[in-house]
This record gives sequence, structure tokens and C-alpha cells, in this order.
Amino acid sequence: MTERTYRDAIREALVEEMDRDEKVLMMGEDIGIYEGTFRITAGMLKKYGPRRIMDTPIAEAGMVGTAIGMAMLGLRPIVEMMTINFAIVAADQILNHAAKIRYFSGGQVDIPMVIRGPQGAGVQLSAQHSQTFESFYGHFPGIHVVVPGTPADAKGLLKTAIRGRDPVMFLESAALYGMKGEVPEGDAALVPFGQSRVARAGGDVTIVSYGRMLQLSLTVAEALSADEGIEAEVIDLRTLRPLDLKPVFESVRKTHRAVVVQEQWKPFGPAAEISAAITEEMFDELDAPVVRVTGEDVPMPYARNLELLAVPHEKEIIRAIEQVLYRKGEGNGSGSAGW
Amino acid sequence: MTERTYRDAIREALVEEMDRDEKVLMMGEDIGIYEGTFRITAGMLKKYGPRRIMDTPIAEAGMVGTAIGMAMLGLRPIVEMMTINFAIVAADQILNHAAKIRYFSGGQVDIPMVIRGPQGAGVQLSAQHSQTFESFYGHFPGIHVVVPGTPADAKGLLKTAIRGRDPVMFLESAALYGMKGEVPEGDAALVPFGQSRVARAGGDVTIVSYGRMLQLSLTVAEALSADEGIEAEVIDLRTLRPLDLKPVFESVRKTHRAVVVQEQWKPFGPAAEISAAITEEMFDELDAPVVRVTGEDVPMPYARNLELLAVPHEKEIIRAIEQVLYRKGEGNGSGSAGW
Amino acid sequence: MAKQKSQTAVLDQLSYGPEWTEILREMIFIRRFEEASEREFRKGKIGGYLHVYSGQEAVVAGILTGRNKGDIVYAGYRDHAHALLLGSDPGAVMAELLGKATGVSKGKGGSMHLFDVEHGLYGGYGIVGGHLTLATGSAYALRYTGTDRIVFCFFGDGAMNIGSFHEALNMAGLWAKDGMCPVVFVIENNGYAMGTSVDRHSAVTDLAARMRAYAIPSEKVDGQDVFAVRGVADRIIRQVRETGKPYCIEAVTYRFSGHGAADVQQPYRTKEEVEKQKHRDPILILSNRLREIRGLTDNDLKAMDEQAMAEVANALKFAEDSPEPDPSELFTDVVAEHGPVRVNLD
Amino acid sequence: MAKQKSQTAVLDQLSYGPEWTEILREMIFIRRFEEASEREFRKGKIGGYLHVYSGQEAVVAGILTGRNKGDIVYAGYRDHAHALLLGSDPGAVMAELLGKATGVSKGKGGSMHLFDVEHGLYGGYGIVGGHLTLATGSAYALRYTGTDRIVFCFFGDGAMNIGSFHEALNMAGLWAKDGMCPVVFVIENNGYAMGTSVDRHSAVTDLAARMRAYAIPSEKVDGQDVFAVRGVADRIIRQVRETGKPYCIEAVTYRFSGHGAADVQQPYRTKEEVEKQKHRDPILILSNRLREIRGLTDNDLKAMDEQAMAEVANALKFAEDSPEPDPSELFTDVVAEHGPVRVNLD
Ligand SMILES: Cc1ncc(C[n+]2csc(CCOP(=O)(O)OP(=O)(O)O)c2C)c(N)n1
Ligand SMILES: Cc1ncc(C[n+]2csc(CCOP(=O)(O)OP(=O)(O)O)c2C)c(N)n1
Ligand SMILES: [Mg+2]
Ligand SMILES: [Mg+2]
Repeated sequence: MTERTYRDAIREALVEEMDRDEKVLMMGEDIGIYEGTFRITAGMLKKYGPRRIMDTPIAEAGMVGTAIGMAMLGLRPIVEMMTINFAIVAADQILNHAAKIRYFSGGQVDIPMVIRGPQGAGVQLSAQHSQTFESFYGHFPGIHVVVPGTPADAKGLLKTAIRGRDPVMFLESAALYGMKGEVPEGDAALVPFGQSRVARAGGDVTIVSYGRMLQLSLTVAEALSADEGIEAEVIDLRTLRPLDLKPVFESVRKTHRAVVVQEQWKPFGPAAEISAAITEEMFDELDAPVVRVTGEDVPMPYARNLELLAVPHEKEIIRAIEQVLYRKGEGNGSGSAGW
Repeated sequence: MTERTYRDAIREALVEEMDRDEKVLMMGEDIGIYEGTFRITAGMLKKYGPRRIMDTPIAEAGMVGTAIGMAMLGLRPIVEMMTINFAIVAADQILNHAAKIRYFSGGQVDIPMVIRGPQGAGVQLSAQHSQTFESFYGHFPGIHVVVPGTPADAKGLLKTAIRGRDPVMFLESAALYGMKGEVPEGDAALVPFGQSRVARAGGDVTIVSYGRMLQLSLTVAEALSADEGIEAEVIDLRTLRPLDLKPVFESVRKTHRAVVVQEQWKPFGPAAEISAAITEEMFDELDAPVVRVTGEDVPMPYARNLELLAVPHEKEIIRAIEQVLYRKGEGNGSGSAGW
Repeated sequence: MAKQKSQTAVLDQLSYGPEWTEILREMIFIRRFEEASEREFRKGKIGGYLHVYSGQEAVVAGILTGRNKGDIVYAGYRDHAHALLLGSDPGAVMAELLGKATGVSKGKGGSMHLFDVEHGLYGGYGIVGGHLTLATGSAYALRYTGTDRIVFCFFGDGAMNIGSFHEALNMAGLWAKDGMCPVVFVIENNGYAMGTSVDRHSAVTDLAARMRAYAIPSEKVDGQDVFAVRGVADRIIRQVRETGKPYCIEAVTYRFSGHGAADVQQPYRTKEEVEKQKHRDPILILSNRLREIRGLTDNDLKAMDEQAMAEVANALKFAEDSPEPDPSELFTDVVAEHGPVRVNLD
Repeated sequence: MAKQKSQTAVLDQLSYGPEWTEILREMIFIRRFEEASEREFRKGKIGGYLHVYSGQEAVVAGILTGRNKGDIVYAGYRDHAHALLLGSDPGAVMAELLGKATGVSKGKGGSMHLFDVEHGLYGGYGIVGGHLTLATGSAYALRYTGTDRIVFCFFGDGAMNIGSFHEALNMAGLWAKDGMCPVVFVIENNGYAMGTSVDRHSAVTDLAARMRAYAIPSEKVDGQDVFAVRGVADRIIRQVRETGKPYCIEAVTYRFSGHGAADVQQPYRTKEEVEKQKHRDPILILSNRLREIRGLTDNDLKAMDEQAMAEVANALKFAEDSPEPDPSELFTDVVAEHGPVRVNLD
């Protein structure tokens, strides 16, 4: 265990896997000479050379498609999207090719590849550059969708993604790159897909989240515990496909109340699936309807004050918790600085 | 009122609007000389000439992008996708451009354009050609998503789409092209967006659906009425963005039970949003958790027997209804030929 | 001109060995196979879309007979001929068209998605132009692991206008500098993208010339003359294998059938045009050449044709007698847990 | 060579009229504006990405001063200079960068999405290459409605490798046949796509030549010499307006600042390279020319510069004093119910 930032945890995973397996290589825009816009690949061109650290033209479909062609022959390409928003340009290659070839070939090939990069809002990148894509990709069978919420998971899930046999959308939270946490060494870091975890134990209410919203949820849980004695259990989904809801169900069986937190637009967003699934599974256990906390249903505005209004905040999560606890209003008045 | 097929209703809408407004034009692959793979545009090149019926190269991003550029200057382009599956190739132009320009321009332009074409499974087109996309596009603010389930709505909603001021994804059900129904003439046909309707009245259970699944739901409702005396109320959503759930809520307030039917994959699919929204709105009114009937969570297989297993059928809807009515098992044994 | 070239190409490259009789056999077999598949489609035994290769046989035959074992092939949805020439079991190919468990893709892909890794066929793709990027990446992988295997990537004239074509070719042109992209790109220019003629879908109608935008050398060849195609192929394949640099062959050909089995009226071309083109039937051209050169007789031809029809009949019988996929197959091959590993580099 | 061409181009096309002093004024103003925006970014007053035009002023100045009223302009995210030259209020442009309600896009777009329909600017786009298709469609619309207005579409060297570029240009080449595509495509070739030099991102480094793949005529011009640029522009604009056919100008230029405000280290180029290029500062080249030709003095220049800085200061003050967008703006302009109609054809 050593303390690492989320960014360095990702770097460490990449370096360890590149060292471990010659078949692993990376491609992306300005990951080599420029060393990556988020410096994830700093120093790697020097260390691994241009055949394994490939600077590409601005051609996301080309990057993804060539990676598929490499993966079908046994290489393990990692495609860096400068931001995941640009992967929409490659949507057909990801959704109609990478996700489906194993199936329509009758299982004749593996497609071990990772598409990774930062997503999310927060630094005024405005409408085209501030999106998150869990449900966008999660809807399609044939790809895995990973959304790490801690440095340890960033490393562990990325190593698992690289060693896997299927295409993985690895959605990093740009806002977490600077976040620090304990990170295991080498193989001890490996985290399997499809294993949600209890990020914080509590008996009063269940908060379901992942990625950046996990950290927001944990902050709220601590504040609520301190200020109101409400103990929230926070579940980190980690991977949205495969989606492991067992820990969620177990938690709600205890708390009988659930709040789901996501960053992106509410309609047809990830929280809808979690909410619907919980209700289907344990309708009779619920003391209140599952409440969704989401970003506003608008393209991301540039102006700082508007952007702040567009994304979820502590106070919305608190309001949601009060709602499922039938304590409407209350907490708003509470003196806690946080809110 | 005259009887028309769903296909001819679409043709009629196109012709009426082309005749009505010179600014309306169409582009697509093989819509001119070839007259359209589904013959929607048969005869139109002859009638309107090559400037208004534009055959394009195979370039979906180019088609959508040029349409945006036309629309911003006041034309009303209609882009035919040979099948909506191919629109994924243009996803960036649709989701990062058409849907967002009004917003990041501060409302300086209208973008009156329609992207239309057939979607859905049923004729062994296998994995890349059999998808439906309501939630895929519905997740994004800035575009309307329309899914007509009858000939009248196909005409009425398409006319509204063409006369609008925003981009519209007009998702036709290939399997319904041959379906007949009464269709109003001219402006009487207009159907506004955001008005779900009661397609069949009933007091025992609410079935929420749209597009091809609406017809399947109606068939089931009739059969259940005849064979088991169960009266299902069937709600046709018509447009998924804007999404009008008022009629759904009113219905469930009566029936206290709801089943949502969609064709595509369950995870992060359209039914999740409907299910979550119903539960949030009227948790205490529900006598049973909302149940989703969906296609199987796999890429569409080619083999006929497998394809039939992959899409929803009457019997799944019936099973879901029995479930919300706590009549599990029963009806399966019923002699109805339909199932 | 193309004619001339073919002659010399042939004289340069090849003896008129018995091998040509084999190639003729292959081409006749493909034609009969495609005729059968169209019949089965009309009978409703084949679903979905069906795109046959009739008229274009010399392209696949001329190029793929020059391959080495271990070379890799990518095709679009008009892919039956590629599979058959690569040596896929005709029964398994027909079974795939009929959606049977014994199909090359277990009945899960169908006509558009033939896949046979054993024989080097990596699909079989339904999105126009979508597979060019894949072929380019596979070429890099082959070089990366130090083999001298190469990739063949077949695509239509209409595929050249879509973005993924452009991105793939520019990347191929860049990787060529390091000899990291051994691909033979083959334009199957049959004059039309569905109902849209080349001059209506491509601003530049000299398709081979468009490769200059990517610094990829190219040439045109008469795609109806298998001698010409094979002549060019032998030279180019050697070059691509040695240099690791891509090359593009534009095979000018013609499709005798409709675009797909549903394209009956064909309003975009005249009966006369099709009839005229049939005088340049690649099977006719090759058989006439073999009459001159090797004294091929009507009886020989008749025998070959009967043999082809017998083999097609067997393939069809095998397919018909094969079982549908087991219902459990619906859920396999979605992700790895269910699929076999097939790493094809070691 | 480019130098020579510029001379003759100028002699062919233009008198050395006072207009050139105005152009110099514009270029100095743009430079000072960009310097100010970089300062505000470092102060944290500007968020997101910030891409400035310093070093490339002659491209926009040479081309857009030749436009007619009613012509339409599309740019990428490096779009400040385009807005300023088109006559957008500098205060409103700076206010947009600061995210204020008085910004050209109401503070909703920011630096990458300047939009000013009144002055012909249709954005301002952040997805590389994403706007080329839009420009092509707008050109068709202008012709469709019978105007003689034309479109200017600016994009970088790096944008030429993405699919939407290819699809747009091929469609433009096809529509050209009917004179339905009056676009001047302008490659702002500053030698790099972020940190990737042209030879590393484009298989063919003669970018103008790549237009042959679309049957679109093109030429290179020295993008640091505004005389040369304007000379070419006047000729081309007339031609495009008359014929309705697209034309491509490759302006060879250089960016003095980092790719974006965050690009500080610039490991992809040397200080020496940048210094050397600064000897070809377009403002220097033009002012020296005007010294020779019109006897421009140091005092004149000093005065111009002071005026520019004063105007920039005013713009900044206006922006700083402007209010943030009202919170209600969050929900407006998503769909039409909230947005004004601006049909720009009638
Ligand atoms: C992206 C995409 N758009 C449209 C289609 C529908 N489509 C299938 S084949 C075809 C024509 C292709 O023509 P060409 O590339 O010349 O190949 P050919 O059929 O002539 O062999 C079209 C438009 C598709 N499959 N994919
Ligand atoms: C599709 C897409 N991929 C990547 C990016 C990130 N990006 C922004 S600007 C840029 C470089 C563009 O270079 P060029 O086109 O030469 O324009 P310049 O910045 O030099 O003016 C990149 C890679 C993007 N905005 N869009
Ligand atoms: Mg063709
Ligand atoms: Mg550049």
C-alpha cells in the first residue's frame, strides 16, 4: 500500500501491465511526444518507444477500429481518448463492431482492448466536452463499462480491463485525477469486474453511486452522520456493465430506503436502471420510493455560475435523503458549513 | 379519414409537407433514382427534382452535418437513414452538434431538421442492423425522439416534426410499414409532441409502450380481455422526448399496476426510465412493482429461431401482467391460440 | 488497355499451368453457389439481406489464389466468395446462410457476417467501410509480432466516401513509413453503390487515384480478367509482404445480380447495360482463354459445371439437414466467459 | 516562392490604399486581445480551454476582409479572431470568454463556441472537423434559395484526418458539379495539431494537394503575408461566388502561443523554432511593407498599438462589469420553446 493520486494509480496500472506483457500497447492523440493532455502517459514514449506508445492523427474511429483489428489478433491495445466525449465520433466502431464481433462470429475471436479517458464536468468545458457516458455505453451488450471512484479502483480495475478478453470502456473522472488514496502494489491491486462494494457502512439509508459522485456521496454521508446522526450506507457500483446489485439489495434490505446519485441527465440515465431494479427486486421492503439525484437536463453551459447549477451537489443528495426519510425540509436549515 | 398503411402515411406526410413548403427537402442514400430501399420516396425524385430529393454518398455524418448547416439557415432538411442503425456513424453530428448548437449559441439559431428511418428487429438482419434507439437518443437534451405506433401517428407526428424548430429523431418501426389504419387528411392529421394517449381503456392493469411494442401490447390486451376478462389500459407514449407521463400516472392511479414494454435490451433501456418515474410519482398507489418486458440482453442473432427468442412476445407481456396481478403461472395454461 | 496489360502481366508472371483450370473450377463453383443461395432466398430459406458475388468472381479468384497460408482477409457483407475461396467448407457457408448451428459463424452471423478464423477470414461486416480500420490494425499487429503475414481488405466503390475509410487509409499511409502496415486494399469497383453510380457518389471517379491523398500506391486492373488480376496480385503481394507497406488495387468489375436479393427492378441501370456486361463474364473470359491456350473443351467445361453443381447440392443438403442453433446459443459469445480464446499470433 | 507570389498577387489585385492601415489595425487589435485573454485565463477569470490566434492573424485578416456582407463564417474553437474581424463587439467577445450574460453567446458557449449570427459567425465548434459538414450544408442552402452569398470554413491541419472532413469534402465536390456549393475552405496550417506535426499526422504533407481527392481546386499561400493572402482571397472569393463551386486555400502559418493556454512546456517544438518564426510575425511583415510603401512611421505604429490596447482594456472592463447569466438561463435555449427564431435566408 502506498498513497497515490487517482492519476498516478492509472499510470501505475498502465506501466505495470506494459512491463508485464509485450502485447499491451497504447495509442492516442498526443500521448507520446506531448506526453498526454492529462500527463497520464508522461515518460512512456521514452520508456517503451513509438511502436508501443503510438501518437495517432485526430481520428477516433480510426483509433478504435485499428485497436479492434489488433485485439482480434491477440494484442492488447489501450486507446486513450483525450476526453471520452470524443469517443462519440467512434460510436459505430465501439457499439456496432467491438461490442458485436464476438457474437456474430460465433465466438471465434477475443477482443481484448480498453478505451480509456476522462469524462465529466467541472472546469467550464461547456456542452461538447463535459459529458458522462455510463448509460450510453452500458445499454449495449458486448462491452464492459467501468467507472472507478477511488485511486485503488482506478488501478485495480484498469489492470483487470487490460488483462481481459473483451472491449472495455474505462471512464475516468477528470475531477478525481488529483485525489489521493492508498493503492496496493502489483497483482494485489487487481479488482474483478462485477463486484460492487460497500464504501461506507450505515443503517439508515442507502446511497448508490460510482465515479466522482461516489466521493460526493461519501462527503454527504460523513456530514449527515456528524450533523444529524443519520448513518448512510454508501454503495460503489464500480462497473455498470457487468452490474452487481447484490450489495445494493442487501443494504436496502437493512435501510429500506435508497438514493441513487449520477452526474449526467436524468431521462434514460443510469440512475433509472438502478431505481427500477431495486423496486423490482424488493418493492415490499421499500419504505419510500427510490429517489434519483442527477444533473440538470440541459447541455452543459460554459458560465461558471450556470455550470455549478447544472451538476449535482451535496445539498441535492441531502434533500433526497431527507425525502426518503420523510424528513422533508429540515436539514436545509442546519448550520453545516458544507451546504 | 382514409385507410393507409404506416408506410403510405409516412409518404403522405412527406409529400404534403414538401408541397406545402419549398424549404423542405430530403436527402439520403438511394432515395432518388433507386426510390428508397423501403420505397418511402418512390416517385419523389420525378416530382420534386434532384435539388429537393438528394441522393447522397454513403456518408451518414456528412448527411446529418450538411442537414444541420441547411437547417441553421432556415431550410427544413429531412435525412433518411436507410436504417436507423447507420445513424450511429453520425452520432457525434447528432448528439454533439444538432442537439447542442442552439444552447451553446445562446439561442441564436433554429435547427429544424428530421432524421428518419426504420428501426427494430424481425427479419433476420442480425447484430448490426436490428437495433432500436429510443433511450440512446432520448438521454440527450436538445433533440426530440419520436416513435410512432400507428399509421395516423406516423403521419401526424412526422408533419409536426417537419414543421418544428428542433432536430427530431423520427424512429419508424420497419415491422409496421405494412400495417393499415385510418389516417386523417392534411392539417387535421397533425399530432403535437409530448402528448401520450390512451390507446385502449381498461381498469385492471396499465401497459405502457410505443412503436411496434404498442401493437403487441394491444394484441395482448384484446386476448386477455377475451380469454380472462382482464381489462388492460394501454398507453402509447408516442414521443420519448418530450416524455408525457400524465396519462400513465392517471391510468396507474386507477389500475395500481403497470407493465412497461420495450423491444431493446433491458439494462439502461427506455423501460427503466418509465418504471422509475412511475414509482417516484405514485409509490403509495402501486399494488405491485412495475414490471419491464424487454428484449434479451444480447446482440441480435441471425438464426430465425434465436432471433425469435431475442425479442419480446405476447407471452412475456402476459406473464408480466399476471405478475403484477399476483396471478403468477395461471394464464400460461390458457388455451388462447395467440400464445 | 486493361486487356493488353493483362496479357503482358500474364506473360511476365505466370505459366499457363494446370492451376488455371483449378481457378476456373473455383469461379464456376462460386457462381453456382451464389445462384443456389439466391434460389434459397426466394424460397424463404435464407433471411435478412443477401448480396451475391456473381460477375465479380475474377477479383477474389485472382487475388486470393496468390495468398500465403496465414494471411488474413477482411470483407464487407458481399462475402460468400471470399469464404469459399479461402477454403471454408461450402456446407458450413451455406449452413450459415440458412442460420444453422453448423454454419461458419454458428448461425449467429448470417450472410453478411461469415467468419472463419481457421481459414483466415476475419469477417464479414455489415456497416459499409467499417472494417477498413480493423484490417489496418490487424496489419500492424502482424508486423508488431514479427511475422511476414499480410492482410487483404476488400471493399466496394461506395465505401470510399465514408469517414472510417478516410481515417483508416491515412493511418495506413502513416504506418507505411515504418513498414508497419502490410495490407492489400482491394476496391471491388462494380460501378455502383446499390443504385448510385460511381460518378454520382464520388467526386473523383478515378478511384485508384484517390489513394494519392494517403501516399498509398495503387493501380487499376480489369477485374473481369482473372489473368490480369492474378498478374497484378502476385507482384503486389510480394511487394507488400517484403516492405510492410500498403498497396491498393482497383479491380474494375460488374455485378450481374441486383445489389441484394431484394433489388429486383434495378431502376438505376438498363437491361442492355447488364447484357452488354455479360459478354465480359469473367468465367467466359477465362474459359475462352483456356480453350485457346490449354485446349479446354466443351466437355471439360460441362464436367466442371456438373461437378460444381453437385458440390453445391451437397453443401445445400448438408445445410438443410443441419439443426438450428440450440436455444442456449442465444446467450453465448456475448462476452468472454462464454467464448473460446483464439489468439492467432503465436 | 510564396513571397514572390504575394508581390505579384498584390500588384495584380490591389492598390496600396489606406485600407491596409485598417487591416494592420485589426491585426494589432487581435494580437492585443489574445494577449489579454491569456492574461485573464492565468488570473482564473477565463475557464475551460482557451486557444488564441497569435501569429495567425494574417490568415483571418487577409481572407475575411475580402468578404461581402451576408457571407457566412464557420470556425473551430480557435475562433476569437474570426469574431473580431467580422465585427462582433469586442466587449461581447471578451464577456463570452468571462462567461457573462452580455457575451456573444450569452455566456453559454465560452471561448470555443463564439456565435454571432448578426455578423455572419455561425460558430465556434469544439469537435475537431465537426463543422465542415455544417459549412457545406449551409453553402447548399444559400444557393438553394438563390442568393449569391458564400460560406467561409476555417479549420486546422489536424482536422483533415477525421472522417467528417472526408465526408464533407466529397459531398462538396459532388455538389460543385451543379454549382450548389459556394464554400471557401481555409486550412489554417500552423504546422501542428496540438503537439503533433503535420508530417506525423498526415500521410501526405502537401495538404492543399489532398483536395484533389475531391476534385476541389486548391492553392497554398504564405499565411504570414496578409498581402499574399488577401490577393488570393479576392480572386478566389469572386470565383466561388460566381461559380458556386468550392475552393480550398491552404494558408501556411504558425502559432506563437501554446496550443491552448494549458500548453506551457511545448515539448514538441524548440524555443529556437518559435523565435525563428517570430521573424515572420505577420504584423511585422505588414508594418514593414507599409513603412516602405506608405511611409508608415514608428509613431503611427505606436499610436495604433496604444489605441488597440485601449480598446482591449475597454472590452475587458465591459466584460468584467457585466453580470453573470441569470440562473434561469440554465434552462433556456435547450429547445425552441425558449429560443428566438432566426431564419437567415429571407
Ligand atoms: C454505414 C452504412 N450506410 C448504409 C448502409 C446500407 N448499404 C449496404 S450496402 C450499400 C451499398 C454499398 O456499395 P459498395 O460499397 O459499392 O459495395 P457493393 O454493394 O457494390 O459491393 C449500402 C448503402 C450500410 N450497410 N452501412
Ligand atoms: C474529435 C476530436 N478529437 C480530439 C479533440 C482534442 N483536440 C482539440 S484541438 C486538437 C488539435 C487540433 O489541431 P488543428 O486541427 O491543427 O488545429 P489548431 O489547434 O492547430 O488550430 C485536438 C486533438 C477534439 N476537440 N475533437
Ligand atoms: Mg459497388
Ligand atoms: Mg494546426
